[in-house]
Amino acid sequence: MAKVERSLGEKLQSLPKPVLYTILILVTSIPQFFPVPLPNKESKSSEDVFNLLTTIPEDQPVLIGSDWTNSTRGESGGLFKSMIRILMRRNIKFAIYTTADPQAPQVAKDVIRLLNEERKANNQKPYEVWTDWVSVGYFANPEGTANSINNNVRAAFADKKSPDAAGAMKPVMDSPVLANVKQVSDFSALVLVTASNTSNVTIERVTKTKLAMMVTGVMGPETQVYYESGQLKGLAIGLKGCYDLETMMAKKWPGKEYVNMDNGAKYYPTLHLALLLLILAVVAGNVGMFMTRKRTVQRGS
Amino acid sequence: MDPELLLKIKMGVGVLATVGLYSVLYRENKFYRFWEHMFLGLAAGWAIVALWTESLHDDWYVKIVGNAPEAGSTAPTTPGYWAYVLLLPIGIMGYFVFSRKHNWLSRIPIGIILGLWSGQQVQVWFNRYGPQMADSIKPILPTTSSFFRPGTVGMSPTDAAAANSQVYVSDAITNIIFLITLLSAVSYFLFSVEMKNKFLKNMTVLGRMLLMVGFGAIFGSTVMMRFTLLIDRMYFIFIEFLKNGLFGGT
Amino acid sequence: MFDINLAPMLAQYYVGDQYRDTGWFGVLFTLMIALFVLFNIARAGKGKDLYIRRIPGLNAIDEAVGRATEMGRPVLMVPGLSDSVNAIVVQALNIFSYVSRIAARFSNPILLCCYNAAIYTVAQEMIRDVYQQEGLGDRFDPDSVRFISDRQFAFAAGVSGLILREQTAATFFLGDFYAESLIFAETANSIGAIQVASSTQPTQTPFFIAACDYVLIGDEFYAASAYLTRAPVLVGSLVGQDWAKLLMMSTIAVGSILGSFLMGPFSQKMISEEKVAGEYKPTKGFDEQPGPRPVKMEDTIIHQLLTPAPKGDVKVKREPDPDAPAPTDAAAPAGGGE
Amino acid sequence: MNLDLLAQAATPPSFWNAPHGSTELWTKIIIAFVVGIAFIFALMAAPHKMRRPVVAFFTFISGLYYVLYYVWPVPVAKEPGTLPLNAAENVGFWLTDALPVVAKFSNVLSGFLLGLGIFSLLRVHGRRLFKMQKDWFFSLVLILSILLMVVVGYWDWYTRLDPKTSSKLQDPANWTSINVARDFVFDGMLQQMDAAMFSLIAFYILSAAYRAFRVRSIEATILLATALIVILSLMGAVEYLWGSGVASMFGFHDTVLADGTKQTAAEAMTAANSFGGNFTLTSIRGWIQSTVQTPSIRAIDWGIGIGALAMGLRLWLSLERTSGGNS
Repeated sequence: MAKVERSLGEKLQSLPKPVLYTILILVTSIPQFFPVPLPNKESKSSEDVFNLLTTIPEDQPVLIGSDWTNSTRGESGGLFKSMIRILMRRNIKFAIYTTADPQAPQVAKDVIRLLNEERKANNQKPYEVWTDWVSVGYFANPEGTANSINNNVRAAFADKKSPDAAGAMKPVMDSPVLANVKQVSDFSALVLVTASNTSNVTIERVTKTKLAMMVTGVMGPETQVYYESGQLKGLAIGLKGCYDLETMMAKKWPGKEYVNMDNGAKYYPTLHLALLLLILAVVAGNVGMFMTRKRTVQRGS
Repeated sequence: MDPELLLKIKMGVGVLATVGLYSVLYRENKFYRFWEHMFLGLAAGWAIVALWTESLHDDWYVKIVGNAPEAGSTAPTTPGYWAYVLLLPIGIMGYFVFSRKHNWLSRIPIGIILGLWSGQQVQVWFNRYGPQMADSIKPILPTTSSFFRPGTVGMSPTDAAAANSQVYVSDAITNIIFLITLLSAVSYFLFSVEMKNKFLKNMTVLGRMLLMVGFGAIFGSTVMMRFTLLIDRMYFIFIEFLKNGLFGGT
Repeated sequence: MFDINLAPMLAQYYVGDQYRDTGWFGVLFTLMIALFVLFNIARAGKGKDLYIRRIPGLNAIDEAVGRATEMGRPVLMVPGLSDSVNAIVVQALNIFSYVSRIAARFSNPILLCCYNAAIYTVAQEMIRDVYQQEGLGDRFDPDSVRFISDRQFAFAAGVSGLILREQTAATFFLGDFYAESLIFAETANSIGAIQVASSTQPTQTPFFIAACDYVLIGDEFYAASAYLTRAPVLVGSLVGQDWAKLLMMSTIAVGSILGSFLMGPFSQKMISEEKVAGEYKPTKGFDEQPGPRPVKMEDTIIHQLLTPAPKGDVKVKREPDPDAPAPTDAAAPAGGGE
Repeated sequence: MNLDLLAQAATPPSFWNAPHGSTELWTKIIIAFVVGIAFIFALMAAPHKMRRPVVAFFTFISGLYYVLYYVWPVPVAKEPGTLPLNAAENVGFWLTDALPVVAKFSNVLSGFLLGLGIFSLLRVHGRRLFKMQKDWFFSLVLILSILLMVVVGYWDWYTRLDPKTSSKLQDPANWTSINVARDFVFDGMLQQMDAAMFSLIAFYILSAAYRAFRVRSIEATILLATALIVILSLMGAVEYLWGSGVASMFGFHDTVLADGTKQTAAEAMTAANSFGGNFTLTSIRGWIQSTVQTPSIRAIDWGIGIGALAMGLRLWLSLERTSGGNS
C-alpha cells in the first residue's frame, strides 16, 4: 500500500520531460481543428485602446509604429489586424514606420494587402497606398528616430520615399496622408504595435501626441506601469487584448460584411487548454510532493 | 516554377526547420545541429547584407556622396558631406584588438559608443522616471469616513461625480499598500545601509516577499504569450501546411 | 494656488524648452543624482571604507568555478543581448573578468558568447587582459571568446547547442536578457550546470528564479562588481546610488503625506483655480459648470514639479535666415533622423 | 565650429559639402580618409602614457553631446529658416540640428565592427573544417549558408536599387527568380527558424513551472499563488463563469434592458459599479497588478535606472578602470 503511494507520489513529482512536451504539443494542436466561441470580459486597458481608436477625429492621420515580425505574429499580428480594421472602417488615414526590424514594413504591407482583399470580397472600397495609407519604412536607430519624430517629424521622415498611386517613388511627406502634418501633434495618436523594447524608447522620447500601445503578453507587466501612470492612453496586451478588441468590434460592427473575429478567436480556446495543462502540471507536482512528505512524516512518527 | 508548388515547398522547409529545432527538446542530435548551424550561417549572412543595405548605405554612404533627385521627385540634389568618411578610420581602429602592441586603439570606437550611450542616460533619465514618481504619490488619508466606494447606479451624473471624487477608506488602504510595497522593495535594493534596526530588516524582508508577488504576476502574464506563439506555430504546421497546404484545404 | 513656474523669472522668450514651466526640476533632479554619485566616489577615493551588504548570488561564483574545475568542464558566460556595448555589458564583463580570473588560475576552460561584434571586441580585450595580468597570456585562447550571432534566436540556438555539446559545468547569464532567458536557463538546467543569472529586464527575472541556482535581482547586478572588487570608485558610486534611491523614496513619502493633507484629510478641500498647460484656469464643478472642485494630487506642488506641462502655443519672433534652404527642405533642417 | 555642418539640409555649398558626384567631393573624401589613416598611425606612435587620456577624451566628447543637449536651453518654438536670437540660442540651434546626425554615429561605428564578429565565426569554423575536426560537416553547412545568404541578399538588393524597378517589385507578381530565392531563404527559412526557436520557450515554461512551482518556501508559494490567479484571469471563460458567480452572489441576474438589449448578471454588476465588482478575477488581478506588481517592478526599474545612470557617469568620465586605457 505504502509502496504504491510512494511510487505514485514520486511519479507525480518527476514526470519525464518528453511526456510533458508531447502532451503540450497535442493540447496545442488538436483543438485548433475544432474552434469554439468563448465568452469574454474585456479588460480596462484594452477598452481604452478601443475607445481611443473609435473616437479619434477622422480628418487627422494616425501614426503607427509597427515593430513586429512573423516571429510574434500570433499576438502582434492579431492586434495589428484589429487596429487596421477599425481604422479602415472609420476611413482614417495612417502612416506606418518601424524602428525594430527591417522586415517589419514588409510584414505590415502583407497584412494590409490581405485586409484589402477581404474588403474587396465584402465589396468595401480597398485602402489605397499613398492616398489612404503610406509606409514610411524602417529606421535603424530607435532612440534617434523617436527623438527626431518628437522634435521634428517632417525632418525625421524627410528622406523616406514611397511609391505613389502611379508607382513612382516620391517623398512620403508629399503623400495626401502626411500633407497636413507639420509636427507630431498633428497625428491624432501614435499607436505602437511592438514586440521589443522600442516601447520604452518611445515612451521616453515621444511626448507631444497621444500614445497607445499594443504589446505582447510578456511585455504586459512592464508596459502596464506606463499605462497606470497615464503615459499611455491605452494598452492592449497579448492574445487577451486581441480577443478583447475583436469582441468589442463584434459588438460595435455586428454586420455580416465586417470580419471581426480573427487570431484572437482562432487561438483563445486552445490557449485555455494549454493554460489548463500548465495548472494541472503544477498541481500534480505539488500533490506528489505532499504525498511523499506525508510518507516521510508517517515514517518519522 | 509553379508558384503554388513553390509555396508548398517553402512551407515544407519551414516545417522541417521547426521540427529540427524542436528535436533538441528530446536531446542534442545531428538533425538539430544541422539546422542550428544553418540558422547561425543564414543569420550571419543576413547580418552582413543588412549591415550595408539597411544601415551603412543610407546612414553613411549616401550622406557622403549625396544623391541626385529621381524622376518625378520634388527632392533637390543633396550634396555630399565628406566629413562622414572620418567615421571609417575610427571603425578601423576596432580591428587592432588582435594586435599585441596596439590593441588599445580598439578602445577608441568602443569609448565613443559608450560615451554616446552614457550621455543618453543622462538625457532620458527623468523623462522616464519623473512621471513614475509623480504617479507613485498617492493620498494615504481618506477624505470621507465611509469605507467603500458606493454603487453609483441611478445617481445623477453630478452626484456620481461627487461620489467618485472622494478618497474612500478602502482607497486609502490600497494606496498605503502600494506605498509600502514600493518603499520596502526599493529599500531591499539599498546596499550600503546597514540594516541594524529590526524595523528596517523586516522592511527589506517584506520587500523581497512583495517582489515575489510581482514576479508571480509577470510569470502568469508571460505564459499567455509563450503559449500563443506555440499555438501559432502549431497552426502553421497543422492547419496552414498540412490541412490547407498539402491536402488543399479539404 | 501653488505656483512654482520659473518662466517669469527668466527672460520671457528665452527659457530653454526643457526648462519651461517646472521642467527645470527634472534637470535639477538628474544633476543632483549625478552629484551624489560623484561626491561619494570622491569620498571613497579618500580611503573612507564604506559598508556593502552581502549579496548571496555572488558568493556562489567561486563555488561554481571550483566545481567546473573538478569536473574539468568549461565555464560558460553570456553578457546579455544588448544591441551594442553599453554600461550593462561592461558591468557584466567586469563580473566575468573576475570569473575568468579564477578560471585562469585553475587553468579551467572558459567560453564567452557575444551577441554582437562590439561586445566581442570589448570582451576579447578585457579577458585577454585578465590572463595577461595573471601572467598566463599564453594560456588565453582567443576562440574562448566567441561571436555567436547578432540575431536573437539564432544566438539562442547557438548557445544552447554549445551548452549541450560542451556539457558546461557552470553558466553565468548576466546582463540584458529577453525571451531567450528561459531557453538558456532550462537547457543548462537539463545538464545540471550550476547557474548564476541576472536580467536587467524585470520581466525575465521570474524565469531565472524558476530555473537557476542563484539569481541577482534588479540592480544587485550593478552592485556586484563593487561587492567583488571593493574598488573605491565602484563602492562610492554604489553609496551614491543609495542616496539617490533614498531621495526618490523621501520625495514620494513626503509627497504622499503633504498631498493627503492638502486634499483633506477626512473632508474634501476645494479649489477654484487649476493649472492647465502651465496656465491657471477656473475649475469646473461636479456639474461641469464653473465652480470649485476638490483638490486632486495633480494640483500639489510636488506632482507638478515631477510632471511639467509647459504652455503649448509659444511664438518667438526670430529674424528669417538669409541663406535659408528652399521651402521643400526647410522642413528638414536636420535631415531624416534615421 | 558649427555642428550643423554634418546636417543634411540643402545648405549652399560650403567647405563641409560638395555637389553630388563632383570631383571636388571625391578629392575631399579621399583627403579626409587619408588624414584619418594618418591619424591612426600618429596614435600608434603615441607614447604609452598618452593612451588613457586619448581614449578618455573621445569618450568624454561623445558623451558630452547628449549631456549638453539635455542641459543647454533648447530653442523654444524653433522654426526652420530663422536665425537664433543670441549666441546662447545659436548653440541651442546647433545642438538640435545635430541630433539626428549624432544619433547615427553609434550605429555606423558598431556596424564597422561587424567584420570582427564574422572573423571570429570564420576562424572557429574554418579551422574545424580544414582540420576535419569533429563536426566539420556542420561548420561547412554554416559557412555555405553564410555565402548563400550574402549572395542572394545582395543580388536581390541590387535588383531593387533602381527606384522604378523597386516600386515594381513591391508586387510579388513581378518577381524575378533572384527575388523569389531571397524570399525563400529569408522568409521561408530564417524567419521560420526564428519563430520556431521563439515558440520553443512554451515547452521550457511548462517544465520550469512544473519543476519550480512547489509549495516549499513562503517565497515560492507567493510566486505560485499570484501566477495562478493571473493565469486564471487570462482564461476568459473562467473569468466569465467566476464573474457571473460573484454577480449572483451579490444578487444580480441576467436581465433584458428597456431598449431590448440583453444584459448578463456580470454586466449588470459592472454597470451598477457595485462593491461586488471588486471580486471578479479581472478586478483581483488588476488590483494585484496595480497595487503590488506595478510598484515592485518600479522599484527594480528605479534601481536599474539609477545604476545605469551612475555607470554611465563613470564610463563617460572614464572613472571605470575598464573603459579607459590602463588595465
